[in-house]
Amino acid sequence: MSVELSPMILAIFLPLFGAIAAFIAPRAAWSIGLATLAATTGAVIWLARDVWAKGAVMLPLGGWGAPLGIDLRADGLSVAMLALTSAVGFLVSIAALDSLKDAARQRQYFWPLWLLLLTGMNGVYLSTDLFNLYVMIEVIALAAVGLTVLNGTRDALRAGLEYMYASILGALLFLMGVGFVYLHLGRLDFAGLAGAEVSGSLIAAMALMFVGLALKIALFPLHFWLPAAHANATAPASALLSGLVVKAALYIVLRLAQYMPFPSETLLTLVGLMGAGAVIWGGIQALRAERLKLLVAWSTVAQIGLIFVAFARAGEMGLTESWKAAALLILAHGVAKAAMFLAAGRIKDEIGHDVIRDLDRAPIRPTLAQFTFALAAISLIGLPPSLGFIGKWSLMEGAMAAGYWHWVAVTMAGTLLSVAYFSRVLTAFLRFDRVRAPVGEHQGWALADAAPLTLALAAIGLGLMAAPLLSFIEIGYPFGVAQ
Amino acid sequence: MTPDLIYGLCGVAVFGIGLVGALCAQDRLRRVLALKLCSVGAGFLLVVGAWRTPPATPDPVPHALVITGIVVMVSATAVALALIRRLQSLEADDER
Amino acid sequence: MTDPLVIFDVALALAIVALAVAALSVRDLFAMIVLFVVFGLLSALAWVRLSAPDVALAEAAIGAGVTGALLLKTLHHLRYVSGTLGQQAAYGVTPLTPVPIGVTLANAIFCGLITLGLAVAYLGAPAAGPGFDALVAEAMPRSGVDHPVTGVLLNFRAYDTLMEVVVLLAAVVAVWQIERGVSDAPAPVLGEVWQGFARLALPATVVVGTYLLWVGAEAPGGAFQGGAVLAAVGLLLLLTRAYVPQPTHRGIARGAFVLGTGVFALVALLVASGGRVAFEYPLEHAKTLILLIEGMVTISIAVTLAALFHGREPVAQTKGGRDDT
Amino acid sequence: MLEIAAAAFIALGTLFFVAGTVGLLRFPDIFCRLHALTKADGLGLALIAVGVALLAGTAGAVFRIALVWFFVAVASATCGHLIARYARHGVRHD
Repeated sequence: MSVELSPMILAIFLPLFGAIAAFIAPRAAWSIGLATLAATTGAVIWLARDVWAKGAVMLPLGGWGAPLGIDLRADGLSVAMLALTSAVGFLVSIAALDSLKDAARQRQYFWPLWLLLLTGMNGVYLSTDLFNLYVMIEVIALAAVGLTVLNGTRDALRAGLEYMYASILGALLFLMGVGFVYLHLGRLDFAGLAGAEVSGSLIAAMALMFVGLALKIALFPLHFWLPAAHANATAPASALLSGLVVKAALYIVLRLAQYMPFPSETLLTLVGLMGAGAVIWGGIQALRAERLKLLVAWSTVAQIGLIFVAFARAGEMGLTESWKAAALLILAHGVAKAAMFLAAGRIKDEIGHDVIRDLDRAPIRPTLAQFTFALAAISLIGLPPSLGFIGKWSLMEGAMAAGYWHWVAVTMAGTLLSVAYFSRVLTAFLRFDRVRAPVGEHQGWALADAAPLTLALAAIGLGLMAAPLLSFIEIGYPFGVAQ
Repeated sequence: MTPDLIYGLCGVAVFGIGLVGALCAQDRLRRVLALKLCSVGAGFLLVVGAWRTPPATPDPVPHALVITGIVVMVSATAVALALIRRLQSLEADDER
Repeated sequence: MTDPLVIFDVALALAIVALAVAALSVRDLFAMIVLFVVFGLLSALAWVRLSAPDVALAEAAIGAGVTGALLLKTLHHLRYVSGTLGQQAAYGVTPLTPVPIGVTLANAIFCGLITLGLAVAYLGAPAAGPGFDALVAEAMPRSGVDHPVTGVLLNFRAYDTLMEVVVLLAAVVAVWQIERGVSDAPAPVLGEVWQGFARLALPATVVVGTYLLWVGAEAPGGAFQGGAVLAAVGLLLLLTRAYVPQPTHRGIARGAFVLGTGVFALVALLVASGGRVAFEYPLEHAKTLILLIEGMVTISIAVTLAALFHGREPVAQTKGGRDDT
Repeated sequence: MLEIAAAAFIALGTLFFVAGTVGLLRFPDIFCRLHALTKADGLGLALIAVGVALLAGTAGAVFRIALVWFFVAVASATCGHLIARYARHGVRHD
């Protein structure tokens, strides 16, 4: 009797078993965790090869098949998200080894929570069932809250509680939406959604699910919980939360837009407007932020807004192409923001504080971490040849082609704002005239800089591979074939 | 007036009341409770959707989903309450 | 026209809504929790009316019972840390800034409009619309159990159920992580009558919990309801201090938490051979496998819920009860 | 005949419940309220249980109804005791 494994099953079950093992054996947690991440990455590569060779793949769990059972499905987009998750996750884990080395208890709980989080996220990317998505986002929510409050400070706990409320409320709105879908269709799989005729209950369902997910994504004006939660968590947790966790809910929005009889022009404009609000408001708040990590957190709010602008950039007709710009921005933000949070954490560790105003007084200059921060900023601002540049470029190209100049203007404004707020930090890195003590310019190099630096370099370098990346995420035609 | 109509509206109302509480409640404990009310409202909607006029038996799938939802909600509640306990302990220490 | 039961339904629905409002608006937090538990029980009654006895059992045991116990435990703790234990007042650690009435009103109107919209959408939905009825009826003979809800939970949508147990696991990991260093509120002394009641209730609860688990294969009941009732055993043991969690028991506790998830996931993986996919139990073994999974999951649920009630990970209390590393 | 008797028992039981509730709402202090509640409800429940048992088809069902009555009675007596104890002495810890 030989067990027949599918890479999709492995991508979900490996982290689950890893979490169990890491919880039972706290002393060996870190080695279990790293091994699990390596194995999961392997499974994702296997899956990517399958998808590359055969196109979208499907697995009916239990052999029942949708709508009674639950199907797993992987196409280009899901594999891209899985790859983002496991690659970024692997590097963040390596960084966590160093940054948690003095905190035994934090380390003990970091691994099971993070592996449970990975289980939930991989589950989301492979799911094709609305209720299953609800359960998965709850797995993510509980593990993410656990990670947010890992360091146990008062601020982190307060932020974590707000995050918890927002998370539960978001999930419950989603569940209510699932209820309305069931009332209308009598089934909950994606295939049933496709081609459903629009009715009052379906509109209610869509609205509920969208608002619920927007709460989890922290889309303006529902972003209130995000800055504090991401800024006060410990650095590797912030990197995971900002780089990966919000992407899971974003991905669900993309999928819903794909299968539901979604967009009327007005709705897309509304989504774009919320995005524009996030870009502007997030940018302004980042300009005003006093602490480095808070600035980075606010920039997440702005960047998420940009992804929604990308989604709405060319209206209803352009949706078959627009989602690609959004997907590129999601990937770019995931990699760059994880790098940036890790770098910010390193800078804070070395200098001892992260008050932006006083960064240029510090005699210690963690050069490599600062360099990493700058590279990540390049991708987030959208300078060539970074992946962020490609994403922004395809956003504006589509908007211009469709004649939607207002979205171009919003994107430009957002870019200028991001230049402004990141240069606040970068100038502080480069100024030495306010330092009292002798400057130890090359102090604070550490092996711990390797992981964030790799991520930042990837954020830049992936821009050069944008074309194959784009053709890969098109496998399975998530939004149909472009006209 | 059939039971599904009555309880369906009841469920929507409970959800709405929970929503008001989740947005307005000041007290941390009360907000948790308000969220739990929302989940009961959502449960009502699914159970009502499963109801078929007797003698037909109801659809078991939504029933299973609601049971899952109840267990998920108790887990989330427990985590939220643990956060509240820890936070309140720390804040009480500050005051002393 | 009418069925006298309609009057009952309307009265029950109104009572449920009234209790929801009362629970949110009553000042005293203890009264709030009590009203909430009553609300949960009446909701369960409504679900019995809607022929959903499984859901009603789960809501009564978990939604009202365990949640109510968790809330009461938390309130006790809050009153303890704020030094208002035994006083009538609310615990009041952080003085609540009064919200301007306008804000509350605006929120209420906003939510009211949403609720109205949802109600309209609900009324527009097809009554007793399409569902899984036919599919379930067709697949039941191949599920290995006789009770449809158990069939859905442990066979057709077993993946969801596995993830639900994972949520429970995530909760207990998170709670242990969060509550490190929190010292216990002293447990109240409840007296002889209570101890006698507990001695009587303990064996009865064990029997009922096991019965619910066993009967789940063909009638309402099952792992979750049984597990919740068995968790009540844990609560009784903790409250009577017949069992005091010790640091040395952590290993066993961790094992019990992951038992359900582990066995469930392993079985799901191991059946995938000979052309079957994960979660596809071979028909001749389906009943055995499902019972095995249910048994293990029940143990995990019972222990996990009791642990969630207890809260803090049992650690050696050193340095004045704090270990903030 | 059996049904009429059952209905009579249930009606009488309901009456006791109503009386208990009125007592709960109208009596001045906690001990009087407890008195009204536990006494009246205990009797009301017993009467309703008898009524329902008369209608029950099988011996098993009767047995279960008896069990329900028994456990509710024990639980409500314990609760009444705990409430009275709390009202009289407050909470004690060790």
